[in-house]
Amino acid sequence: MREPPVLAVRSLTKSFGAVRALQDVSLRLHAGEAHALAGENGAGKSTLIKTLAGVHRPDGGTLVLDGEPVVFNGPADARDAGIAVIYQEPTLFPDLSVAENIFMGRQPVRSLRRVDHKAVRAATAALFARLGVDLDPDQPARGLSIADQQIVEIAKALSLDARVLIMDEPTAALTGSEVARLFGVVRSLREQGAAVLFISHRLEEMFTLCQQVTILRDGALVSSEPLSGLTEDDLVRRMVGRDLDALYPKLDTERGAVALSVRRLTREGVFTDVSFEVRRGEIVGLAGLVGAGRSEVARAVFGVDRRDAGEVRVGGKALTNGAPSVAMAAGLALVPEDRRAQGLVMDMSIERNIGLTGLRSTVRAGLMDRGAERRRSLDWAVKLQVKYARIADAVATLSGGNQQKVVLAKWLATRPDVLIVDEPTRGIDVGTKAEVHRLLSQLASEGVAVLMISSDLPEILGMADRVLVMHEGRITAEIPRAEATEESVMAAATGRAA
Amino acid sequence: GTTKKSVDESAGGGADNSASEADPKAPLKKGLTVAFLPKQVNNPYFTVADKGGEKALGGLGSKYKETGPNNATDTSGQVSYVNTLTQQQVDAMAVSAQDPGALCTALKQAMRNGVKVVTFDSDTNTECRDVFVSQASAEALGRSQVRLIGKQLGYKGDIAILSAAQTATNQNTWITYMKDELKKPKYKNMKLVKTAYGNDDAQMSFQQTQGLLQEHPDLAGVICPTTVGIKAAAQYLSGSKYRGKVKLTGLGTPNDMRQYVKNGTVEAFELWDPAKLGALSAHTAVALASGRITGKKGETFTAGDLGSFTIGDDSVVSLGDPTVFDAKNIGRYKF
Amino acid sequence: MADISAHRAIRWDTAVGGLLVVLLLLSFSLVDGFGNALNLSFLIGNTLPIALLALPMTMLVVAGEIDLSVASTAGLSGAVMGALWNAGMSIETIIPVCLLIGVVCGLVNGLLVTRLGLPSLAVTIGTMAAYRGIAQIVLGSDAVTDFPSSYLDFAAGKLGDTFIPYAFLPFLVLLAIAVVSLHATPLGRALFATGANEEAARFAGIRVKRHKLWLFVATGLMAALTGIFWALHYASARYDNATGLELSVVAAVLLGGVDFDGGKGTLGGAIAGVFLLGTGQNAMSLLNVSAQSQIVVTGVLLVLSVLAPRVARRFAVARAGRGAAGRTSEP
Amino acid sequence: MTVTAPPPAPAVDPAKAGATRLVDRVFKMRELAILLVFLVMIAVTQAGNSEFLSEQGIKDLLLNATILVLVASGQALVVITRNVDLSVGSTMGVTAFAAGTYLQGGGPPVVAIVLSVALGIGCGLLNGSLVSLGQVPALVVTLGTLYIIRGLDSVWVGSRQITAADLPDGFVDFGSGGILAVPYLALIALVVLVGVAYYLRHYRGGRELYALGSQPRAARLAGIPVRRRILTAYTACGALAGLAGALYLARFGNVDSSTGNGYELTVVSAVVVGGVAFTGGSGSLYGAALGALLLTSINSVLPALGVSSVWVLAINGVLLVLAIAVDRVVALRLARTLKKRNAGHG
Ligand SMILES: Nc1ncnc2c1ncn2[C@@H]1O[C@H](COP(=O)(O)OP(=O)(O)OP(=O)(O)O)[C@@H](O)[C@H]1O
Ligand SMILES: Nc1ncnc2c1ncn2[C@@H]1O[C@H](COP(=O)(O)OP(=O)(O)OP(=O)(O)O)[C@@H](O)[C@H]1O
Ligand SMILES: [Mg+2]
Ligand SMILES: [Mg+2]
Repeated sequence: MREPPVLAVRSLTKSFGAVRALQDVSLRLHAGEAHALAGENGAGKSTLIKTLAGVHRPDGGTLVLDGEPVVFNGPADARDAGIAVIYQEPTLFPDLSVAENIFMGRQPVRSLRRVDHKAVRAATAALFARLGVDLDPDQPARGLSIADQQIVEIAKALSLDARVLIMDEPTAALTGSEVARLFGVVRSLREQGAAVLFISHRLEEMFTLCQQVTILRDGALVSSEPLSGLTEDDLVRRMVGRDLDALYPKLDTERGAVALSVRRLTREGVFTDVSFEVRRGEIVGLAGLVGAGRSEVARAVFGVDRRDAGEVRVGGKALTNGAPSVAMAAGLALVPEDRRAQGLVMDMSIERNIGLTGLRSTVRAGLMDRGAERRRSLDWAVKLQVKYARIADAVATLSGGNQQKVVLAKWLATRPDVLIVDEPTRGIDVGTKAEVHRLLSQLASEGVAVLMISSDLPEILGMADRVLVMHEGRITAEIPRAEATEESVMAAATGRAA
Repeated sequence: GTTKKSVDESAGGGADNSASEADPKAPLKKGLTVAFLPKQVNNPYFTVADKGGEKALGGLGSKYKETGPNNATDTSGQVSYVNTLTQQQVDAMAVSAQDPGALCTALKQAMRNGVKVVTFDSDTNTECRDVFVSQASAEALGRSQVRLIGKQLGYKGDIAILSAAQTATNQNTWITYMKDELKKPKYKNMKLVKTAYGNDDAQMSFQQTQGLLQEHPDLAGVICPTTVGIKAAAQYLSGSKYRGKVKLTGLGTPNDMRQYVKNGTVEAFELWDPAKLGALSAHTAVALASGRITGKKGETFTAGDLGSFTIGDDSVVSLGDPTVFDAKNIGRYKF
Repeated sequence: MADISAHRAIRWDTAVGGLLVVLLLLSFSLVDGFGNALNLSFLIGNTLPIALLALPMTMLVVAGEIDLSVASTAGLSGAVMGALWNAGMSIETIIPVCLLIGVVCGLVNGLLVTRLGLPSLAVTIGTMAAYRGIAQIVLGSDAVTDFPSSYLDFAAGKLGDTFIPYAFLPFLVLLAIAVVSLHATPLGRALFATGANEEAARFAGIRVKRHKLWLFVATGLMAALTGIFWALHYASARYDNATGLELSVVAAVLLGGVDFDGGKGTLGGAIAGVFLLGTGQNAMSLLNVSAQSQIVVTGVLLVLSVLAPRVARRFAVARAGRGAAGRTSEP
Repeated sequence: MTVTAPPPAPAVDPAKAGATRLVDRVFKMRELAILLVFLVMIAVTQAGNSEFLSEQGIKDLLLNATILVLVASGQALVVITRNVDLSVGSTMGVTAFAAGTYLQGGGPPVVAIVLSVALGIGCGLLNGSLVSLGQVPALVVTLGTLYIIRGLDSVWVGSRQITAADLPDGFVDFGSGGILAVPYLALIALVVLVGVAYYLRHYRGGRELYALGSQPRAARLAGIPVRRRILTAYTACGALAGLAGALYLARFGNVDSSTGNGYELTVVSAVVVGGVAFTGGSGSLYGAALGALLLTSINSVLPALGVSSVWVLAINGVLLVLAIAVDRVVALRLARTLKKRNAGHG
């Protein structure tokens, strides 16, 4: 057989109260091998990783490092054992510089154990050069886009030069070129003998990067086998337990009147002179590189940010500047990109989170109608197949993907005429992704105007009737579905097209 | 609507609160409970006063108790202590009021419930207590402090006053008399340039003293009619270049001031004996509770070895003139 | 992340309510003079200012803000009341004017917090000094005591032979309004969401700033009302009325289980906290416990109020953990 | 440190680097702004009253600030970790009295100061362990210990007081003496301040305080010993409050059971004015110290200008609000210009 694994777990179990997140799961990570971990939302992937990283203590089972059983009493133990982890949710120190973020707790020191600030900065710059990103080491982490945050996390993990590199959906917020860069770096690490554990809901990424795959379903091990010889469909069948329908179930719909019209929208220093329309029944994709300003446009349209100039009309009615409540009343909904910060109140129950957008509708005689609120929430939670124990549980207890579904439910429950979705399937598993796509298609066919922002190019190409492309705060192209290809969109997104 | 004027008109003449007649021969009751309610417990000055009361009560065969708020500005706290004492049916209470009006409702309620109320050190409105035991007549205190500083300055130069809180009733009355005294021709070369307030807070009084000296570099003397203030002012002066040059006088306790008299910061200051004030309050309370006096003007009673006292206008009993402390006599006083 | 689902934290607000009942029962049976009408009316009357301020304070803290200037606003409203009364204005005009001043004070706080985005803790520490200072300028060293007796009697009197002060009845109405607004209306929901995650609340179309502004205004209004009540109840309007009351209010609200980080807490808990402290102090005074020791007890209660639920939960988790450990063997 | 021999740093986009350097400067300028306000205030006062900056005047200014500077620095340490210590006033009171009692008994001053600091450390440890081990909100806990320490202090002290007469002359003279216009106490405060600030800026432990204040969850994941660091911050805060207590005794020569009562709000104000954010992770000790200097100086400036003490409180409050607001507005303005400039270059 092969040489023994660097890191392995044997019959791991972990429960959160009544939820059995992991049941008898085993996994072996070998040096020089990239190992994919696949499974639906809530299958237990992140929990497994957190157990490997010393964040959670397993209820049962053994961690084996270099053939020796070990117990991690905290993330520091795992780190000292040479395990680097990129968690699903970026966890940066917003007030500190990017460089300090990366080297916190292990800054190089000079005489008298003083921190060598220069060396920290230089090492960070070197890391960024390796990743091919243009970030300033001295920039504070506050205000970084999700993607940039993810990149800092990656740099942090790389800086450890670890023997085991664990990545929980590092690519969810990244676009193609950044992903390619990342994979290049990971490959070279692997060639130097590191073991890699990789989670992603984008199946093609697993095939590009990994040799081995382990699949979890409902906290239990389904299979652990080499990737070569498997097809995407095989993977999906193992993950979901059934065959999957089309990932992009695009329906042909009838275009209606203009539902959303944006004219010369400008927010100084962020985006300039953005104009477009979305008709009823139409799905318009908004593509662009990370930081192109797509989310900012969405926020300004919805009114969460104030616009400096321009006009937004929904169904012919002009919206007040900076008033999301007016936008909602006019039939606009925005599913924001950052579910933790913008989408959810983590400590509140699923029921109340979904109910938050219905504070005006679930009212009787000025008071909350709790029955109506619960019915509305349950209805949508079930429709979107959110996996939860009780509707009154805090959303913080849900897996990432299920949290995303709650955000969707919260906004679909307002029955909008115009729906803006910003990265609607970030961190959502393939099964649910298809579900979300079907839902968007269906909404469009019912006459809803959909504006879909996504960094997942295949998703844009698969779903959009028309693709708008942004580059550095301006719309640089409008491409009809027939002409939209990866090449044409990327050309516009990188500013190469006219 | 209801205005101050309409209320004043309807109020009519002052009501006399005592219906019964005083019986100067009535036996002094024993086994009474008299509660002392100072502005603030743990305040050294009040502790000395209350101890004086305790000793006097011991001699009279009555019980002493002390209770009160922890903070000299917690008026509502003091009110609730009045309520508690009413509730506990003490025979009399000796109160030093944080506020002349705020305690009134509670004190009237106490009197309705048969509790005799003596105020000492700081009075309430006259109708809210039976007798006020004054530490010395306000007039005597006010004038004598001006006399002290005048003597020290040779009746020449600018002076300032550093008082306690702006709301402090005692201090304000004294200051009025000080200003009046200063009008006399004797003081024509002296000028009161400023009245500052240190809120009976050491740091604040400190900085106010600094401010006075910066604003008025030619300041010759400071009167400080509050024990906390004079202490802070003395501490500042003694550590600054003004020591001995700027005269300081006012009300202080010998213990507080010993150091500064010794090092020449302060020549002389004055105060009544707080222990005697407490003792007189105790005697007054017992006399009231025994029916020897009712609080009417002209009634006379003896207060143990303190001697005999007569109730004056507004039911006020005065302890007498304050004692002046200087380098010669300070060694004899230990409070 | 904490195991939220594992063991529901023991609800502290219920515990405080229980503690209050136990304390009341103990005091009734063991403390001389506690149970009679006069004492109870004293107790309630002296606790009312804190209770009045606790209503808006709870809402503010739930919404993630705080107002430390309430006591100063109360002082200012009392001072203005005194000054205007001295100037001969009629009390029926004075009271609305004072309330208006409270509204202005609240508005200033609210605008500074919502328009400039300043932290409310910092802002209200500043306005705490400013309002108190203005009160001092307005009334100076005066103490105004000669308010009309009908008003004084209302503020200090009680209903016939019962233990219920007149002023308690309007308070109950205000309490009911507050409870319903916070716990049963969309507004209340919005406040909880705002406190827990302001950004998400904004994205859900909640007018976060407007809500907060109104909340500060309401707080100013209630503070002014408290100031008027205070001046009448103690028959004394001075610029330093109610000094330091803000700490008592905050302490009581926190004791009642309202989370300072926002998004958690109930009005029931807060009011239970207010009366728990009030009753405790009353009973201890009757038992001749010194003021210093009462302070220690207050402090210990506060520490316990946050420590107890966590310790309880840790025990529960540990017990569950032992059960789990039985099944598997530690390496 | 595992990244060995970093390759030569790539050329960072010069526009961006320029912008961040400007950001850097701005952050430093925020302290500069307070300094500026302070200097203007002093200058105006000096113009209105030439006595103000006499040797005695300068000495007074520095002396007034000393104690608040110390306590505010300690508080800043705690606030940077996203906590707060409301019990500093009580701690200062009890330590001052303890030192006084010891000196009254004839002990040497140095030991008294050590004793005072040790007692402060004890209070800090109590707060720190309650907050970090119980993982409970600091505001509530330290409000609780504020009451507890104050209460125990009052029970212990009763109505006793320590006056200058009870203290060795040398100690009291030390409290008001100095080298020319610079008081000894201010020198002590300065040395402590510089030392702690240097640690905060240049040592891992110090940086970790910022980290865990900025984002506690991330700090745990980064393997920072969160509890130990919080405990350290509180202990240091307690120690500084204890030192301040000893210096208070030397300075005022007078302590009783109410010494330091209500001081917490002054301290918190100083920290806030100094630009240390209550959300943790930002601000500096120098800022807090400047805030303290500014606040105490206002109290000297107003009397020196002959402003009636009736106005002092209101002016104080308004200035406090203004300081916070101006700081914020300036920060927002700069952030916006930077963003535009960024966009322009990008
Ligand atoms: N802290 C927690 N408390 C309670 N339940 C939890 C907690 N963390 C995870 N769970 C539950 O454990 C299960 C596994 O969650 P986990 O986050 O591991 O899923 P995942 O496979 O990473 O999903 P995703 O692809 O959506 O990220 C879910 O049912 C989730 O609700
Ligand atoms: N909260 C924020 N504060 C300051 N700057 C921000 C913030 N969020 C984003 N930015 C910056 O604004 C620019 C536009 O970001 P935006 O999020 O709109 O881009 P995007 O095209 O939606 O990309 P993505 O969502 O994939 O990150 C980026 O340079 C980003 O770094
Ligand atoms: Mg996950
Ligand atoms: Mg985006």
